[in-house]
Amino acid sequence: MITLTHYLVLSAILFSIGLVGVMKRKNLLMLFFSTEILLNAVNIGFAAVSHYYNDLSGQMFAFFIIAVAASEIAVGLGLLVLWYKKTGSVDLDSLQTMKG
Amino acid sequence: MEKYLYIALFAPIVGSLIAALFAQSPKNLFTGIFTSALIFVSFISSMILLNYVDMDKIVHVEMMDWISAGNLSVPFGFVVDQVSVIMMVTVTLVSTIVHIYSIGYMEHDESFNRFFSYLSAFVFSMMILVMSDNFIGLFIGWEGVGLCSWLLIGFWYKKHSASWAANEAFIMNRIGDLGMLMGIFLIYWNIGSFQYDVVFANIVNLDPSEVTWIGIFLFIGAMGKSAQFPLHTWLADAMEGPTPVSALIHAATMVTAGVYLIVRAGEIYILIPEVGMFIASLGAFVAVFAASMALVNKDLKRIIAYSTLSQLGYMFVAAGLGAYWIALFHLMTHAFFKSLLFLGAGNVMHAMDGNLDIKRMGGLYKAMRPTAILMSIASVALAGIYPLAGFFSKDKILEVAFNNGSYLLWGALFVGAGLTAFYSFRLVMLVFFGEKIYEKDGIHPHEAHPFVIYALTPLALLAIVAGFFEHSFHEFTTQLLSDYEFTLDHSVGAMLIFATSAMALSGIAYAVYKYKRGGFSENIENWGVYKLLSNQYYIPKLYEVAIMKPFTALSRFAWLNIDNKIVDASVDLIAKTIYGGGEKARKMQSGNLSSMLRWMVVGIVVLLALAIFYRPTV
Amino acid sequence: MDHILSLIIFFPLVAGIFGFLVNKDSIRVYGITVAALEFFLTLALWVSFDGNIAGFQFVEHVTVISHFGMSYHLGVDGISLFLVILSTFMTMVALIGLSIKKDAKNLIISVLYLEMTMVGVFLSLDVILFYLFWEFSLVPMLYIIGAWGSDKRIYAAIKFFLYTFAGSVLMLVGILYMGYLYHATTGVWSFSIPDWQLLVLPFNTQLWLFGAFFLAFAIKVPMFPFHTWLPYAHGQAPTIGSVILAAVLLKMGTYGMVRFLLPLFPDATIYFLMPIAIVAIIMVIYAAMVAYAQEDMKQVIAYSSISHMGIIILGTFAINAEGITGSIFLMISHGIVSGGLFMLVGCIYDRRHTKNMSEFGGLAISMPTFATIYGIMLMASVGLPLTIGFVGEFLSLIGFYKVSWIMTLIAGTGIILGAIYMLTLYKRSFFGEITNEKNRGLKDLNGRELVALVPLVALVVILGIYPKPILTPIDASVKKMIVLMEKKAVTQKAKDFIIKVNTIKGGE
Amino acid sequence: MFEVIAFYTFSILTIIMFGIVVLSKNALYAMSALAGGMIFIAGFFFLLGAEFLGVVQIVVYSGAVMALYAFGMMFFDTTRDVKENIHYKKVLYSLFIASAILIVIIMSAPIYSANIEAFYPAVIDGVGNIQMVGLILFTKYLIPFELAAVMLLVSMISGILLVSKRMEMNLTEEDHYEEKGEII
Repeated sequence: MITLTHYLVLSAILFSIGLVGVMKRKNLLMLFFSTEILLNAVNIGFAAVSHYYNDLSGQMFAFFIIAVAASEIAVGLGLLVLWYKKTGSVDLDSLQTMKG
Repeated sequence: MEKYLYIALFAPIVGSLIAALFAQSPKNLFTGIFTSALIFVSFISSMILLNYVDMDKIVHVEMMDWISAGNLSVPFGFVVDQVSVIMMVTVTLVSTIVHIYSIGYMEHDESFNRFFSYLSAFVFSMMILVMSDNFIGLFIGWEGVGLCSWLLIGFWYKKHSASWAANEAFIMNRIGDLGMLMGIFLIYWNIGSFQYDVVFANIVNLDPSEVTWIGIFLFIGAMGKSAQFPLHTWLADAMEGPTPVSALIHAATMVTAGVYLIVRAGEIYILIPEVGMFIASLGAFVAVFAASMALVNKDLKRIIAYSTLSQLGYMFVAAGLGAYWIALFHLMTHAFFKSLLFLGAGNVMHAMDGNLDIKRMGGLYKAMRPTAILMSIASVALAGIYPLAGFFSKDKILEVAFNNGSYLLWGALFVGAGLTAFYSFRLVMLVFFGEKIYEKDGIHPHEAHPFVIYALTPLALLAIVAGFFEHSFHEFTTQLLSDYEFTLDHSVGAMLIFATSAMALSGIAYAVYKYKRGGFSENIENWGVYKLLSNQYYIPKLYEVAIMKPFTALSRFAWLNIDNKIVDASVDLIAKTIYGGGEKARKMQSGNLSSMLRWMVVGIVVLLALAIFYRPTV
Repeated sequence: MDHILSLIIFFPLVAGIFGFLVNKDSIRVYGITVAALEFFLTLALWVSFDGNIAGFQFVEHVTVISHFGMSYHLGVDGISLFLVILSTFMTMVALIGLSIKKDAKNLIISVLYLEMTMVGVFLSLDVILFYLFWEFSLVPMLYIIGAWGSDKRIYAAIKFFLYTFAGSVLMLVGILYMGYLYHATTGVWSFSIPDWQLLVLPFNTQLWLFGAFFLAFAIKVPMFPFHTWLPYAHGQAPTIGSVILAAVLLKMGTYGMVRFLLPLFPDATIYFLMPIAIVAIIMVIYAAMVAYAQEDMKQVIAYSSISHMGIIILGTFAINAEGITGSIFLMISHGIVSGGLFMLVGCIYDRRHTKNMSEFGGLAISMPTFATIYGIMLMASVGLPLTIGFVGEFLSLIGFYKVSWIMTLIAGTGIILGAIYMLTLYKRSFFGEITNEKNRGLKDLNGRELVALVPLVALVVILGIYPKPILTPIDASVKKMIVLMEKKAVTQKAKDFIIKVNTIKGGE
Repeated sequence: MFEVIAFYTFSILTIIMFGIVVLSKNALYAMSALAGGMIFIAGFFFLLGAEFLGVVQIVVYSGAVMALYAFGMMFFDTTRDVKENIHYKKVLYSLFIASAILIVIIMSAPIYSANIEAFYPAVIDGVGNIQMVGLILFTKYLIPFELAAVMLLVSMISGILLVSKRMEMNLTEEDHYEEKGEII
């Protein structure tokens, strides 16, 4: 029998993979991918909790997360393209002008 | 009569303030005459008060409140009773003469006006000291004379030694003052008042140990002011001041304040004979100790200073053994002949162009006969030869010691009497008689102004006749002070007088005999004893090595090492650690998104760890 | 007269703002006029002050944030009255003696702001308001030291600021916790001192709160071993900064002790009394010794301030009317005397541009008036009777004598050591022949300096001879406070102690 | 039984797909793997009875988002391998491990859920999931929903503006003379 715990562990594993991506990748595009993974990992958790506790709020949050993710990508990609045009690179290390 | 009290008290300060207005202007004879006149006015008032004061007729005024806080209340109150009036008369009389003398003595000094301002201020402080009706008022005067003494010893402030001596005197006195303050505090917390009458009325109810402590602390104060061992070194150094100052402050008045304090607080000391015995023993010790140093010294003024020290020892013996009126009597007679001696020495010093080495004088009798006569009178009085003043007072002290059964004290004083006679006449012989060594230095001595000599005659007169007032003095002062009872047989008393006189006479005779024949050979200067004495038992040296130098070193150590290297450095270390931490943490803020993301993950990990593992118990 | 306290606080602020509009050449006159008016305002306060009332007078109370009990609450009693007058007086005198020409406008306006904060600290009855003024006082001082100081001024200014600031942050925590406790006990929020004084606290809480408040005050005083900012601040500050710092700002620490520690935490006060007294004694002796070792005239006086503050603390912690009254009087007298001494050092610094004693010698020959005034101030600093310095020192020591005679004796050596370093300073700089040719042609004090210094000298003598008008109001308030402490104390030990140190054994 | 098989299959597939996303050096592969992973996640949603969410997941993520990425990638040179310089590898890997362990611990920790109550029961007889979602979305979550709508609109406009020609011209006009390397 698959319990809530199974789903949550899965969600945690996926989230970890996303974190690994966030930390490891230096390509901005790849970074976007990793963020998507993070968001989706959480979405699974929400949906699972929603299912097992019989409460739709979880699904609602997952829904809004998808909306947020979509708009994030729209703006983020736009900026990325602009940056690439300006510097010819999507490497994270090129973004160091804010050095303190 | 209150009018006269105020006149006696405030005339000197008026003179001082007016003279101070001219402090920076060139010499103005007016200030000298004016201040002298005001001191004389004060003297006259004191005499009127002396006439007035009798059994019940004591003048007691409270001028105004001074300090009041909590239960404490100190007024400016003054009392003229049998003791204070004696002191007032003595002080103002000697002061008047010293003032007049100073007009002549200081005539070539550029700071003539300033001198008189200080000198009158001193008289004022001294008057407060003796007239106050409470311990705090006494303390005001006590510190006031200390200040004036500082100003006057350091009067020639351009001289390094003078300002050094002034500071030494002030600081040594402060040590005593601290003791005295402690005594005053103890009195306050046990009795709740500083007024003499209240204190003396209640002192009998106190625990004997508390009274003992009060006695000890007050005596420490007296030791500082009266330069008793071990706080005695300042007095000899204080001779750097102008000679009239030495005569007034360091012979006749200020240094005797300690004796005055013991006499005044007699009702306390009478309860604690052990402390009194200690005072007497210390006094006897100082009497011999100081006299021994006077034996070999070559400095005219220092010899007299040691002599003063020795005589103060005598007074403390009397005071310690409970013979307060005798102590006071010796204080008075001593004031007369010792100031005379000093003032005469001042004349000699002027004649010798400021040279003080008695070995470089000799044969001055021809050049300055009046001074020589005056100083001889004073020396005879000091040695205690009948019928001069010193005889009466000093013999009484010896009698007291004998009467008390303290034969050791008596023995010491007896030896001291011999020494006194010897060194006094050693001085007279070396200065006024014998070979005229000064001629080798090309000095042409001249006698002082006649008015200076005339001014000294009253002192000489008193040095001769004061002893005959013994009985009336006794009657007068014992109205207030507790009397001392002699239990000695008459014949023993006569024996003692005879023995002491013989001792003094033989001292004189030996000095005259020895110095007529050219004095001692030079090689005695190589004797160990001579060196010990001429170096003042190495005590100043000891103080320098054991106290001053370590103190300076310790202070520098405290500043350079403790303050800078430990306290401040640890503060700076905290600052540096924080600053360094910031410097390191700055690298975190590299602006690199990747590393920021990593830090974000670190944050997540830490927070999650906290959320899991830290569960506050609700 | 209803709003005289607000007027006294905010008049310098408003005048300071208008000061920006004043012409650069007339700013000095403007500053002195404002300070003088302010001083006369405080004198008017004194005249209308009723010395027989022990409680707060001229109280103003406007609720600001009623929800948290924060209010604009002012009042004056015998303890604070003379500190206020001291602040305005010393500001006025310091402005008269001001010799700085560079950016004088900014300096004078800073000094006026500083005056507002000082007066505010002493007049606030609301703790939050007190804290505000307490912290505000750092800013103008920081500016004064940092902008007009000597070579290492930035270091000194930052050290001064951070050090004292670090202490007061801890006090803020204490204030908030105390406010919370008040709310927890009574159900009402209040930050007013009279309210707090009625709150009885359990012993352990008192210990913690005492610690938090004490540290802030101890750094401000400054107590050993938190004192190292002071020599730097004094050494680097311009004369006017040193004068105000020594005369008034340090007193804020001891004032805080009297106002907060004693009445709010009586048991903790008695619990910590001995350790604090020991530190104070160390401070008296240690600072005196360090002062003796100094080469710089100003540093000597700076360290002597530390030494004297030790006596003030001893008096405060004597917990009897004599000691506390004495310590408050000593605050005032030390303010006048050390302020005067710093001004005197400023006078010689203006002439020679050095404060090093080895550069001087024989100044009494070239500058006799200067030497005389210096001598009087010095004697007051040493605590000679009939000068202002004696009264406070005497009362403080006599008060503490009841607590412990042996410690008083040790602290009393401060009197001796004080004489040693002060007289050595005087001898080195004023006595002797002129060894340095530069000292020969020095001009004696000019009119401006005399106008600034003579009132100080006059006060030193007058208040030394007749201190009663000041002592009486202080005494009334202090006695009331001691009664309060005795009532509030929760432990029997503390009650007994307070009664013990306030009684005379064999008295009638 | 079917549920168990489906869960494990989807789980393994998703993990593999996302693993490729994170580790692959080629951006194109990564994107394709991401799209695959999204679809498998939609599978979970269907398994959990959240049909609406599953549909939205496929439409939005696998459809719209991936299309966006694909368009975006046309701007970049995707044939080239992504070069990444990684510093502080030790720190990095310890962080990987620490974070992974922690997260798993949290999620597998017994979840005490006794006091969680369902306000909006997912299953009411005769009413399907999509219908329920609709009901709740337009009652309780109306304002957030509207806000999300506005947000999407804004992001769409900003996305268009950022990449559009005119905007780009303005930017390049300003920065024309700047050398590229200077910014790094």
